[in-house]
Amino acid sequence: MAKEMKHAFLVALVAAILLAIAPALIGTYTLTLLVIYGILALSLGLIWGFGGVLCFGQAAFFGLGAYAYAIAAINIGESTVPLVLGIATPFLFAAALGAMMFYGRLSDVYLGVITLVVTLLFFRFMNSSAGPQYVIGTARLGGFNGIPGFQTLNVPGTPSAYIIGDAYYYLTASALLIVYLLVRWLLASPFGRIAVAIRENELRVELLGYDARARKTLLFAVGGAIAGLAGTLYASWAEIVTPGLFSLGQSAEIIIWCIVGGLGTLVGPVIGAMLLAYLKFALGQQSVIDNTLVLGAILVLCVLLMPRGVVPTLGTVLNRIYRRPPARRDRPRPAGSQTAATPPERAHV
Amino acid sequence: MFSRRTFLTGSAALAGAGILAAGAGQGFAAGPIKLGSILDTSGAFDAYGKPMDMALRLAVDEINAAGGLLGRQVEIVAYDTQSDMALYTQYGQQLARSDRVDVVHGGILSASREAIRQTLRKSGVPYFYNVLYEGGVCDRNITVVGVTPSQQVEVLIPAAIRKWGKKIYVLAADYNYGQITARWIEKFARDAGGEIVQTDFFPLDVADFGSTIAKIQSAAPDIVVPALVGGAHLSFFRQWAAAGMKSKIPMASTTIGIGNEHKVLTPEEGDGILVAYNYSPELASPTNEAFLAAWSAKYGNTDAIHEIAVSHYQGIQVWAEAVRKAGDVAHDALIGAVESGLSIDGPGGNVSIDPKTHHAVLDVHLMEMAGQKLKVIESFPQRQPSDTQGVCDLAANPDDNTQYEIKI
Amino acid sequence: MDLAAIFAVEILYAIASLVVISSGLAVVFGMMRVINLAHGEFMMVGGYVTIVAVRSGINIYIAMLVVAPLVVGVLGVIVERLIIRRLYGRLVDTMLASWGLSLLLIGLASMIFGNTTTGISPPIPGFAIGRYQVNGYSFFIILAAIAILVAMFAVLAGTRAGLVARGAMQDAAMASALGYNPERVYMLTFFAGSALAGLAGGLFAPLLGLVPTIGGAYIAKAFITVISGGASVIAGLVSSAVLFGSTSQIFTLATTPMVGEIALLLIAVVLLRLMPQGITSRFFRGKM
Amino acid sequence: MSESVVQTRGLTMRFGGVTAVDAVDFSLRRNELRCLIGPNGAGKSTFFKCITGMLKCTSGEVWINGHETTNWDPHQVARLGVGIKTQVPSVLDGFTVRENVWLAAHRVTAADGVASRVAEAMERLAVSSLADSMVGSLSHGERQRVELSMILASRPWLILLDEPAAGLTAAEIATLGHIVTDLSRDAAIVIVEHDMQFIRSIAGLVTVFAQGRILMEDQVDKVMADARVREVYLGRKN
Repeated sequence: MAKEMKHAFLVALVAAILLAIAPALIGTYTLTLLVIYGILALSLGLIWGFGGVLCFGQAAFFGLGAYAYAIAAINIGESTVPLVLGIATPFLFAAALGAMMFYGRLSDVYLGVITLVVTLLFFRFMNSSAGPQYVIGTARLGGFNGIPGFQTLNVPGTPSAYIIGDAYYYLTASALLIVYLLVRWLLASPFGRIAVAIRENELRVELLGYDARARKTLLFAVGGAIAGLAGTLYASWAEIVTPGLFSLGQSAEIIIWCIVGGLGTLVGPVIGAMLLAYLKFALGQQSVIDNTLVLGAILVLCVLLMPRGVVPTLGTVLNRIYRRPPARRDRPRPAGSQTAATPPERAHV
Repeated sequence: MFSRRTFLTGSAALAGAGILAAGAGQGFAAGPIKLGSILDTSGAFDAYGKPMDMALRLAVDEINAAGGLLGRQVEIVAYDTQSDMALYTQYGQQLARSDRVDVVHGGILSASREAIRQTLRKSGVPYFYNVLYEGGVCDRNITVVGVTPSQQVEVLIPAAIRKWGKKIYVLAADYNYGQITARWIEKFARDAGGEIVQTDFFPLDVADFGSTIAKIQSAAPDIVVPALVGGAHLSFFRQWAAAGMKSKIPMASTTIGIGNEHKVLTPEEGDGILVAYNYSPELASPTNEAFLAAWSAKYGNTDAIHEIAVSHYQGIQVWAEAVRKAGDVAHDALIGAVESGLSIDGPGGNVSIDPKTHHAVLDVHLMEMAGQKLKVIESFPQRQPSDTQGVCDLAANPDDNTQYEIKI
Repeated sequence: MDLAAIFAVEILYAIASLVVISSGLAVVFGMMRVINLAHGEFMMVGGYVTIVAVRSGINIYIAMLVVAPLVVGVLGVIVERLIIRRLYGRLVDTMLASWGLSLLLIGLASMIFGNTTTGISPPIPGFAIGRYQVNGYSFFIILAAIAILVAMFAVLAGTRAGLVARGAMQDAAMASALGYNPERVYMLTFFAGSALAGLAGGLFAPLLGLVPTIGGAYIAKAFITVISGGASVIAGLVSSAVLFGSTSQIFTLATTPMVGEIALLLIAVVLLRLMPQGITSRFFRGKM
Repeated sequence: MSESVVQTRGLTMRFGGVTAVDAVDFSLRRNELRCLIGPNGAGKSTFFKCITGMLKCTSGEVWINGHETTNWDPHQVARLGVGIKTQVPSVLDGFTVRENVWLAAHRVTAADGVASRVAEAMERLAVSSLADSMVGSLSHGERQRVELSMILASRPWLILLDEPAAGLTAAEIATLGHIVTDLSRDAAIVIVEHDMQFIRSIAGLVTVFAQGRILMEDQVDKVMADARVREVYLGRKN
């Protein structure tokens, strides 16, 4: 366990150095968004890669965190409580949703559909909340318009001391590192080991007397809270929250980041998110080729050629180059492909 | 055509979304004046945005051809927000903080205006919103060169009631424009002795209006008033005609035609719809003829011209006039000029700025769609933005920063 | 009375449109256990094919009913050969790959047609039921839905090909031992599913207009309908289309389209929570 | 009665129209070693799953050590101190042997005692030499032993084993016999089994299932001599 944490601190140190020199190459305004997406990807990387729960609705927690923050910020003004609410609200919501699904023994595709439907529900509701009757405290939900003009993050206790620009970048970068270390610590703890064991063989873990449903629910809620943190940071960065945060496109992107970066690792999804988000941004600057097309092609190729993702594949290649035996333990598989991969008519192709 | 971000003048060789661009701007007196443009030139609202973008280029070309402003050329830094409201704040921040533009023209939907208005206000970049909208924005940093409800709805609804009857069914887009405009429609309908039998709101992606058409029939109104917005909502007019409703219940709309819908729909689908706007290409004035000729010269024909392309064009003229009058592009001088009683002669007639509200005083014409054209029935010269004047006085309250909404 | 009739037509239309939208996905999911998330984009392609064909002078019915299904069917076969074939048995991977495909198609369509709403006028005039007018095209969609269901039933139950297909899906080894090539069966099934998507896209193009991103609106509904229906292709499709179509339309008529849609989604959540394998897992076990 | 650690009353399990377990009354005494036998489809595995909570019975009651456990979940049953081995070895292929056994020991042991508990459990099942191998890379027999070692590490007083001898070589079965005998010193054991040789080797009381009911209950030799048993079971098998 100590060894794993030492490894984690090493990764965090390297990441910290990279994050510190990155502003020399890319503007901090853009970098901040990349880092926020990294945190978001980490949340799904945790519950999908380690918990085996493929959530099609991670955007719901992201959006919920952003809206909770924005609504609270308008009502309260000072940003500390809103920040806490931006994390706590999606945590509680994910816990409730997770309990509903896991205690109902839903799995695989059905879990995917429910999370997708819940995301759509949020999207539909938020999109149709333009009327003056949709008010929480003094905050109008605003429907399609979203909510602009709320208090962005400030130094705790001093509402006029906004954290913006470079300072905000370093704040989000630190948040990413802290979340990474916390998640690593969680995974190294007995709770994390049992969570991974549940992904490997839920029945066996239950037969040993662990309540898999409660544990999955808790892990799911932690994932929701991290996504909520990302949403909160996003809201403060964008200075507006819109129903688009709940869109299927947003959920899709998070899944793509994880797939491309590599499931079963934490660094993978973060790198996947930052690479692809930057790619999207860079593609947005040119007009030769549509960026949706490029993202789509990347996803198809990744599933076909590199189903484990960039980071694990790179790891294997490096290992081969240095002629070291693969040292990784618990090589994980995408959740669905082990549990859902046995249809009765499995094809011989 | 597919560009996400277009630099409209060749000299604008900025690389990478302003990441590398810094510093240039107000400090260099000899450098060009930077005009930030932020429009949906792709996506669901491109029918509005593309012609506005064309109008912007035309207006700036004309300004530069005439020697620029204050001896400086005008350079456009333009972003395509792809009909995505989240991109407005992002690009708005970029225009203000990285590109350091001297002015921002743009925003189409009221949602997009509200997304960037605060950012631009905080950054001290003057903002011109040149689109027909629901009225009520009271903010010294913004200048609105578009038609508001007291200019449009107050003309349109009483005319429709006189023509067809008292019972009105309202269909409105479900965001701030539709919500507030629906209330204005109700107010002006009541004032004219009419009655709203039902108001339905539709999110902007709703494209199936079958059940709505059934509901409208069950309510049996005398008039249907669609305040619908965007590409998806266009289906309503097709489905309405396909159900054979065209001949049964007449329509008066606050939005159709703004995006040249009358040219996309067939005459059978569009003819007879009553509208009221500031502009129709049919207007006979030397200024309009010159404008049509210049547009033709640049783009081949005048098909793309529509209401808000013209108001965008007029908005840029208003800004240019303010710069000339102020002798400076800086924020305070420019706003001072805006408040000094500006006036221009645009394709849609005389446009002057009301100093107390920063809203435009302009001509409005009651029109009917006929043969894919807007036929002027009656003209209402120099209407005041009285909806906003009733709640907003920037001379008395210069720090006001609210969008007032009508209460019913 | 007349009013009740037009409301009934609207409810039937809502059910029928769910059937039309979902049938292609239902065939592919029910027979092959493949969830094609590019289904909505296949419909979008069908729509564009229809509009392009109509604009180049082809009769609108031929464009909708023949050209669009054929073109999209062929597209489906290409996709099956290049992508889906490599991923059989890996449900989640197929979903992800087809999701990528859907993005790819959206991008392609944006580059070709621009990110702009286009449309054509419906070819059928409205007509009156008593004092009320009904969109004639709604009836056309209802008829099309019935025709699709009858055709699916006839093919699956009544033809040799259908029998072979069902056999191969149940036990590929058995089918190949009997001399049938399961690969060809998969290919043809995917062709059928894609052609149905193309047909659906063609049918809705005149009614709803088209943008490259329109598939997203379809896929969510189709996905929910098919998954909630459960394993049996026709019974599942019909039962969930009836449930979702009627409830959402009743709520729409009583309130607003948004409430209708939210009602649909809420029912889907409750349904899946209570019947996690879909409606037919409980009521139509072992039927088609 | 008080001696019964496992008891079922009228336990019934129906799948659609098929009654797999039909009103079974069953009772097991503390520290008893019991084998459940019967031909394929006799209902013994279904009965086993109803007791462990892996299936929810249609009607009837299950009592374990004074708790009514009818329709409990497997983890709740396990928490009573019941070790369960499923028909197919249920182990964590992506984990090492040590990690597998750690999982079992962690729940029932204070942090400082886990390591020694794990070592002891691996030692008794002779898998210590494999401690750092991935379970996925082991042979079938080794995986069976890993699973038994997990059960041992959770220190149960009642062990339920579903076909532990399936797929093992003769030598492995012999070893398994010793292991079971060893385990039975501290715990009551129920074994569902096909293999008569194996059952003979561990002796004990035998319950014979046929068509969802208990046909008879007796010592292994008497059962094997019984004509009815021969008819339903041995007669067909051999």
